[in-house]
Amino acid sequence: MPGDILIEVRELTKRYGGVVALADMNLTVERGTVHAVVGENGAGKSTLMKILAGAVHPDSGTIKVGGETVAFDSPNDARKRGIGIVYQELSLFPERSVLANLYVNREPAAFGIVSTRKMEAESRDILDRLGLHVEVDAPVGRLSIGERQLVELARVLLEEPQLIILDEPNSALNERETQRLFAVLRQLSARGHTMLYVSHRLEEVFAISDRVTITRNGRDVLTRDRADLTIPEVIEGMIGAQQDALFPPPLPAVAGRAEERIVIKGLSGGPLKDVDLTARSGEVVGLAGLEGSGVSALLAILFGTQKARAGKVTFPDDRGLPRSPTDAARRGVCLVPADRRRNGLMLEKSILFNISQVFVGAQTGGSWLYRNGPAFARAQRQIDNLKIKARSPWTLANQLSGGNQQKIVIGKWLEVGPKVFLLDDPTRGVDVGAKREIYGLIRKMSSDGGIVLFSSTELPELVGLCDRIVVFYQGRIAGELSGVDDHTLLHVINTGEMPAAAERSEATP
Amino acid sequence: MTDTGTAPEPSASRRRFRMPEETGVIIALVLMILIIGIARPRFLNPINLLTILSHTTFQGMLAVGMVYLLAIREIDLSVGWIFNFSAVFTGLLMVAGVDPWIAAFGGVAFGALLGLFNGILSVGLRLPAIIVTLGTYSMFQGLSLVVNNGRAVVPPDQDTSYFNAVAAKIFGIVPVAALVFVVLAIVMHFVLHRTKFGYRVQAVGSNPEAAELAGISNATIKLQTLVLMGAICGLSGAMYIGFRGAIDPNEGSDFVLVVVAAVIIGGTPLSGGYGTVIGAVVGMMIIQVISSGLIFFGIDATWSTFVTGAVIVLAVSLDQLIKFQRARRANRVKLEQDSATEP
Amino acid sequence: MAPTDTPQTTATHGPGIRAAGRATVDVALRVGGLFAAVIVVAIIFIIINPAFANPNLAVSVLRSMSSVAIMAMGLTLVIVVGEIDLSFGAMYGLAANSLAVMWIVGGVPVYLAIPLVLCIGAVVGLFNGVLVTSIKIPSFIVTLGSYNLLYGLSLWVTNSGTFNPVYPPPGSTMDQGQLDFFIGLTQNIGAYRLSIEVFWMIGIAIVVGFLLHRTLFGFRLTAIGGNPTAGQLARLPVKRYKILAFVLCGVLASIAGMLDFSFIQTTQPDIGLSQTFPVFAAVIIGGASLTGGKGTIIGTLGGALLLAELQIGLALLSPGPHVQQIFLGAVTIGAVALDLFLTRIRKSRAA
Amino acid sequence: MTDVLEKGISLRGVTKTYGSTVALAQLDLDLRPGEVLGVAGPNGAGKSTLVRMIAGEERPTLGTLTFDGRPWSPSVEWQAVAVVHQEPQLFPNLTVAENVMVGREASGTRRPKLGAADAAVMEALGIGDLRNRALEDCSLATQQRTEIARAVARAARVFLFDEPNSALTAKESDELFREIHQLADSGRIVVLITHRLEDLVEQCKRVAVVRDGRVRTILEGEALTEEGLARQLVVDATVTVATDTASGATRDPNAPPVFATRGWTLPGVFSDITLHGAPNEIVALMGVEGSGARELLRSLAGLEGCGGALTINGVAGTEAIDRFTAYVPATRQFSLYSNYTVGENLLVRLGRPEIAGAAFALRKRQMKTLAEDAVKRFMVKTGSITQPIRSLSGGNQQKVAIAQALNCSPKLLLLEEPTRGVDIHSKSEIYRLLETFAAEGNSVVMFCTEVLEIYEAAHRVHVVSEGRLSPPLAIADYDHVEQLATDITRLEGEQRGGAVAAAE
Repeated sequence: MPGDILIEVRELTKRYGGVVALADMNLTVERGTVHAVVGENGAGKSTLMKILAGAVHPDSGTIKVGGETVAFDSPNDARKRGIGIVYQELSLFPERSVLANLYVNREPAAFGIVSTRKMEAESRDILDRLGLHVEVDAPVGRLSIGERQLVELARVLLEEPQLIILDEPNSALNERETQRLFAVLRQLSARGHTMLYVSHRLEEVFAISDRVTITRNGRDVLTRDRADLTIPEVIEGMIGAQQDALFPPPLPAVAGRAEERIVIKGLSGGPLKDVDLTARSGEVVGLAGLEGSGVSALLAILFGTQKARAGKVTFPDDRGLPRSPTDAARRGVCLVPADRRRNGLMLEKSILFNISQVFVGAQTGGSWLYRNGPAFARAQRQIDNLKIKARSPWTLANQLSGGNQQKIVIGKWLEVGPKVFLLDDPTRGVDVGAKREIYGLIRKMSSDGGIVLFSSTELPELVGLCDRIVVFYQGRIAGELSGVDDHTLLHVINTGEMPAAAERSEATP
Repeated sequence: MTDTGTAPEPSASRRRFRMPEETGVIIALVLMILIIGIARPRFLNPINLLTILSHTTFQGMLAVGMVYLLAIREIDLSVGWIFNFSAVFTGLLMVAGVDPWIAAFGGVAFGALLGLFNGILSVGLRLPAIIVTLGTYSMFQGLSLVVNNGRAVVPPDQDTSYFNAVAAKIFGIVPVAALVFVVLAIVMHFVLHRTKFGYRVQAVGSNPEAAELAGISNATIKLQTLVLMGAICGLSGAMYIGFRGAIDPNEGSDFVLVVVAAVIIGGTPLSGGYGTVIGAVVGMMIIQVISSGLIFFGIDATWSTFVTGAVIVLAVSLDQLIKFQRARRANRVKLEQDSATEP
Repeated sequence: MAPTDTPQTTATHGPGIRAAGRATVDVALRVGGLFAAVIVVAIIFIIINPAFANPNLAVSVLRSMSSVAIMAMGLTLVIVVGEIDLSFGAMYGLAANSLAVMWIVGGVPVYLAIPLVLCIGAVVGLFNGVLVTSIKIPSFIVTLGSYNLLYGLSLWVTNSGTFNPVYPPPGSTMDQGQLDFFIGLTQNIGAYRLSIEVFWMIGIAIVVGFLLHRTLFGFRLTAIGGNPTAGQLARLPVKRYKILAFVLCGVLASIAGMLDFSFIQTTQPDIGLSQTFPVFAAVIIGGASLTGGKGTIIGTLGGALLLAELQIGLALLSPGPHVQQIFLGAVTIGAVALDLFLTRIRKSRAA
Repeated sequence: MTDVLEKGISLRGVTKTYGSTVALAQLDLDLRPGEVLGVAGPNGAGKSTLVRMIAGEERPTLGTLTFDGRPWSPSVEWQAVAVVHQEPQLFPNLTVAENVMVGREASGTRRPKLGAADAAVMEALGIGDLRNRALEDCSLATQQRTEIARAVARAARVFLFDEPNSALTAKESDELFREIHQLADSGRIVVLITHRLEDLVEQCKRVAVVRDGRVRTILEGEALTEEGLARQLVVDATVTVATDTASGATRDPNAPPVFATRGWTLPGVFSDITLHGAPNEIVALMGVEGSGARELLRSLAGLEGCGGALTINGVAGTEAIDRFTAYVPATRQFSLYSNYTVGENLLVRLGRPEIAGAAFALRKRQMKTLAEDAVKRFMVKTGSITQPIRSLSGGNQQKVAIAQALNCSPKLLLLEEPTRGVDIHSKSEIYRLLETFAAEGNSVVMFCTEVLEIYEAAHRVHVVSEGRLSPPLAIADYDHVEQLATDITRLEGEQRGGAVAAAE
């Protein structure tokens, strides 16, 4: 149904200082529809609405109302064009009466005398329609928030706008009030009002709107009829490939997989002294500690590059510590080293070559031949799987960005399906987008039944990603934390004292 | 080694259309032959060219093995004496009455054993091969000279089938020795590029640390490569004694430098990670063409040493300058990446 | 920077800064061990054959180590800066041969010919150095090339002949004064007939040792060898110093060549070529690392001494002349392996 | 330094080690009767070990304690020392008076009685009226007083107050301090350990700043100000993630820039970059690999052949680069000399006349002094200057790398990812080094890939993307690193978008 177009926004941009709020935003609203604009916080929704309401001037771009290009100099201009906005924050005068609030700045006056009666008569109808049965002379401050919201809406409706903008109107409302507001909105919609509804609450959007525009990073990503959309689709659109949630939540474990575990008992070696630790599949275990605290030694011992002095370790395959990295690689233990350029990659070789490192280099059995065909397929598989940005599998490793290089290092291991993942600061020096993807990967490793030991020098990363954090201090485990904040963790890392054990032990003489 | 970041981007879509790495040296070789040939047409006589090929055989085989060593960032200085010692050993076996064919296999095995000795020392003591082979260079030399008493070993010529076979010419023109050399080169080329072992060799050479952490044991590869090198030296030595019928006490003492020169002219970098067997063969032929070409020009043979040196320097300078040019075009000066590696 | 300390604390260094650390100890151990080995080997020889306890033998060991040591010192400089030189042996030969040709055939006075030969050494070093630093060809290749070039030149200038100033070719006469001067450079003096060549070696060792261990040049040379990239980034004169190291190596090789010529009084085109490996062995035994940044003159001298001792001892002892080669190789590997082994033990103990 | 006090406690060369950890190292301190001595220091600096040492709960591994000039062992004469904790270590079920007497009951068969002296003490402390109240019903202030009374009653001569007022109201702590001063005035030795700078300044005559197991300095008189204390503490405080980046006060926006580029171009990488750095300013360049940020930084160090104009400190061109800049590459592998010791690594960028004299001979003694100074100045934790560089931890190696560059007194310091592979503790120390360096009127430009690093260390950040420089973001404008990260990501995306648009 190609209805007639009420508002058309083209290539709207707006920046505040160095920050871009809108970059090339487009929006088309058809008359008589409820059009929802959704997006994460900071996606540019509010800025767009403020521009439409004339409160903010765009840097460039055009706005057409009913096919006519307009430029709003002030909110009044917008109002004159028939655009009314119900702000997110209430903009009522609590001391003044409902009526006074309804007619702010445009009281119907005859010869300079404000006619309360006329106001009352005019507003009666609208207030009834909204189901707002309040004393119109009472100050707004006495009303409940839900009622105030309706007053605000009434004020806008009084102007008989062509378009009503509702910017997160229910952010302050409770459930009942929201339901009431929604009932009103549906009524209005049924009467043919055009509404632009801004929210990030998707259930509501789906409940009320006809059409949905998804925004992200100051752009419109997609506009479609509600009926053609599902909530997951909208979420994906809002978040994009770059999830704004930096740390993905744990994924549900793949069903039917038995729990596997590494059990470390009394392990000593390097700086490590008598370490006991158990890591299970399906969880991400963070390892934290200052340099020399034993974190890197633990990873090295588990991977077989360093020898343990004492202790017993049981791997998922019921065997002990690997004798060498080769042994480790063959037994499905993988290490993503901290310095990938030095320890993880062959920079002058192609992606294809690098992805084959473990598969061809470490695995026994199979053909003694190394053929380009299967190697190509492996590389292509990991490029697709990990979304490595590269022209082709022949691209040399040193032509890639840090994040993509790290993905290769991970990909070469995924190709052999390891059971144990030892990750040593895997996101160092990669950009935020790639970090997110790597976090996602780590989550996936663990939900796929991998045992993940994750070490990092970035506290937020440990706190955000790990299910529990084991803190090492001077070769011993100082304690295990989960759900802590950066500062607590920092304290433990630096002092080796657990927060609970912080009280003093001096005895009174 | 210096232009890590500026290596030519593999052509946009498919790599197979790329020119082989060896194109440059092959063109150089052909040009050189043509230039000499135009001036002295006699030089182009196929028999002459095949003779040149057969002259490169024994050192050329060593060069083929050396490619593997340079590819894993190692070098074997003792090849000349492994060659000599294996030849002496083969000769002595023959003198002792062993069947020449069996003696020849014995020579190959003996070479492999010497290689194993290098490998065990290098891996066991965790020393770079250059140091170990600097030592074994002297040791093998001394042992060989002790064994042959400093005199040439001349096997008896009772059973000549082996000698005839090695020195034979198929169709009267293609020397068997050269044929063996070519077959070896092709096999070794295939091994380097199409087998797991070859892959591992390249991986270890590209980045030993990364390879180790990916489960490729540097020690194993190094040991295997050194044994392979030894076996090839043994093969070369055993064939040499069949070809020449005798082995001089000092034959092979100056091989190593020529062999390394050929490999380098062929385009295998000292920094490892990559090797070209074809290049090494062509490099060896370039050296040989020069020294025979000089004879055709009537220049004293003593000059061939000088010219070999000049060619090494020129060839590598040229290669380096071309890389520079590329780098300048890309407007980048990259740092030497491999500066801070310790043994 | 940091706030001023009150007198309360300035006086204490606490445990923070101690005078001697492990690095110095390492070098001391290394050199000490080497000379201990020299003594042990000497004792073994004497036990096997008491006739070896003979000062004349010691003198001849010193003499035979001299030219090796002089070349090895040059090579040490090059190896310390992280490069390698294969051409010094050929330079040694070229020096002797060109001196012979200039002086005996060309009639150039020896007083003039010697500086000219030194210049040739410097030019060869310059050639190596410039190719290595400016065109960035690995020094292994450059000097492999110049090895062949120089040997070729030797063949050319001598026309594959041999020379002896005492028995000049027919038709040319030698000035007796020049001859005496030249031979006097290395004549044997004193009761034990100690060659002056040994004093040359000691003098050069003092100069080069000072240069390497006590001057800014040596300090930076070692730094560059340890990490050329860092040197470049820190704006140390990397190129200049590398070239200088090659030049010094060339000059020292030509000095060694001329001194040996003076002592032996005869040259062939291929002399010196066989020196390449023993000299390398001496430097490596002396504790220099082929990766650069490590090496001492005293160690190199010790290495040369040990080799000369073994060579002469074994030559006199063994039934065949070639057994010494076997020992030479074994000692080279053994010395480096022992060094590495001790370092590893120390490291693991420290950890 | 070796003479000990005739009156009071002297600690001389006190060292305490736990295994390989050194808690106190050669600590010297005098406690004089009649004055309140403050002790301040970051956590883990050895403060609490010091307190335990004086209280007799720990014995020194090395060194001596003397009391009135005689060797003294508080663990034997523990009666002489009283420690008043933040949370008093008393018996809540007993009354105030009983608490004062606890410990004396064993002296006789009968229940002890409150003596007149005890009563006087309690009266003096203002808890006389409360003597029969159960302690658990008393306020914290009263509990603390009880504890003081207890100590006074058993004739303690040394009073250690460990964070005594952190749980008290302002009025209560005023009263507490009055009593503390009374104790001091009566000739007792009083030590106040607290984090509150204002208390230290107001209540103490001298304040000892303890760091790295040593008395770093003693402030008194004029020097004893909050600011002075803060400076002393902060120079080596344990890590705080949110380092104060608001030190912009010292920067004068009108000061002539330390360096400025115009039309700075590296074909194919970046073009027409205008960048400048004010004195005292740390500028960060952020960008992913291939964005041109790294190359831009390296170009300022003269490592890329660039077009355009560069002025540093009023001098233009390559001469300026040679004279005034120092560059620290991202990997330590490219700045440290593994064959060199810590000391030699620190000095390697120097030349004549700093470390060499006539005939380029090295001045070994001077080198030693210089290296030792540098170790202290740059807080490098090393056993000796002749230790191999590899024996240091990564963080300390990085400090050496930076110190090496700072040693040749540049005006413009160029750093690539200065804290890559460094643990949290060293990170903050490195940030502090940079801050200090900048505060001397120099400029720092660093290339970073971590937002956190920028947030903590820089004053201003430019995002580089597709070879173009974004408008700057001032770090002081941000309260949270997340905000900064969001804006940086946005700038980056926008610029890339812009570049694509420009290309189309």
